[in-house]
Amino acid sequence: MIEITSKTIRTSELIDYVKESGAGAINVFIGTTRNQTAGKKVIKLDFEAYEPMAVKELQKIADRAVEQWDILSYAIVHRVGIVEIGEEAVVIAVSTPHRKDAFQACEFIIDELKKTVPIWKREVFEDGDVWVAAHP
Amino acid sequence: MIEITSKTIRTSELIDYVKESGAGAINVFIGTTRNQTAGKKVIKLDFEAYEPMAVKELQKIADRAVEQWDILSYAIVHRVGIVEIGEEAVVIAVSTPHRKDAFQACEFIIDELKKTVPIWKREVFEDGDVWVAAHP
Amino acid sequence: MEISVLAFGIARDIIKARSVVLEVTDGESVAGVVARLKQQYDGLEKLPSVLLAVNEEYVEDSYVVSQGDELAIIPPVSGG
Amino acid sequence: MEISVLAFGIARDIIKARSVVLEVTDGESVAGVVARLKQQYDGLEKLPSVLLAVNEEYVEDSYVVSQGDELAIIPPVSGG
Repeated sequence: MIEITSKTIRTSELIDYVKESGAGAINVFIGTTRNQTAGKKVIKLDFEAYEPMAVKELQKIADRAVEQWDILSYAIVHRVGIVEIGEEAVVIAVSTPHRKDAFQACEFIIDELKKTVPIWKREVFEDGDVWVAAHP
Repeated sequence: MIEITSKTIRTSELIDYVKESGAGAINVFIGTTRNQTAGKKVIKLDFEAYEPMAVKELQKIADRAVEQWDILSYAIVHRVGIVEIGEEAVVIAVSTPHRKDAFQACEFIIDELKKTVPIWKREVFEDGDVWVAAHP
Repeated sequence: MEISVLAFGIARDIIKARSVVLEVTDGESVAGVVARLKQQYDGLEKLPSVLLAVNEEYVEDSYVVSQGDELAIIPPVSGG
Repeated sequence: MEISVLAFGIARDIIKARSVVLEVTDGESVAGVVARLKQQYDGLEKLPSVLLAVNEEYVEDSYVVSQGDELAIIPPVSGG
């Protein structure tokens, strides 16, 4: 399951989604909104996506993961719009027969997501805002 | 938080427990009961623990993890008694400022748990049962 | 031919629009379009990277743009 | 002195009891106690490993058992 959503991500529903009777391991990565970056107070985050392309790129990443590891099921959900401090910006859940695969596949997916998926994060401070990674 | 329990593990409560406003990442490992092992159908699992020692050993592992990685909060819960297929036998949740630490610390904890913590798993088949790892 | 280019994130802020219409010559490559956008819009050049997606896919610099392609400026991504 | 030893997992099945009382001589080490348990209970020796915990901690083989210690046979663990 791959989804871009403007609603609160329900992690427990994603875990239930990837549960399989043949699964011995589930690894879940949750990216949450931090209250500070490099010591500066963050008020909230705002995510923008080129949605149809983001879904396609996520699918490519998932397909590559499925080729490399013994994956029974996966769920990748990224939020767009305003995300308050402490809320989930991204949740990835992967179920596998054995745990090593679950850890590796889940980390691969979030690492690749950050490299190629057209989603942009704007950090909102008390005195302004900035698009992350846009400044060398 | 470290706990040995005979009740169903509520993963979402553990995730809520480790959530911190300074956390950018949460990694969760869920060990579930597989319906087969080496091709043989498993009916259910039965876990036994030397409980006070298991808690002490888990605490040592958590302390070592906290020394090695930048951990904001952690929760380690292992179930004892009968665990049905698909149910959680163990759940580990770790929150950190950055994701790499969350993955590494969570994997370290489950790897070490399997090596040193005095908990024993009995696999129950249709035609008998076996203590896992007890046979060379 | 005229072709519209979508802009996201900081690229949208720089261009001050969600999309912009460009005059593209026959046989022009994606690299050419990007170079022209950088000339036209101060600030795009200062970004660590500016990619152009065509029809919701990353393409090689040599890809030749044709009528009906959906172009999009992809500034450095920062999801997750 | 007499000292009771807890048994878990397959060790409990082999010993057929949750605990067993052993006669331990003064100055006897954990290694000695384990060796004696293996002699006494067929099957313990066949396990890939048999450790003895003292007061809920793993100890060195050379640890000398004293009155009041809580001993426990730890067969190969398989949690998780």
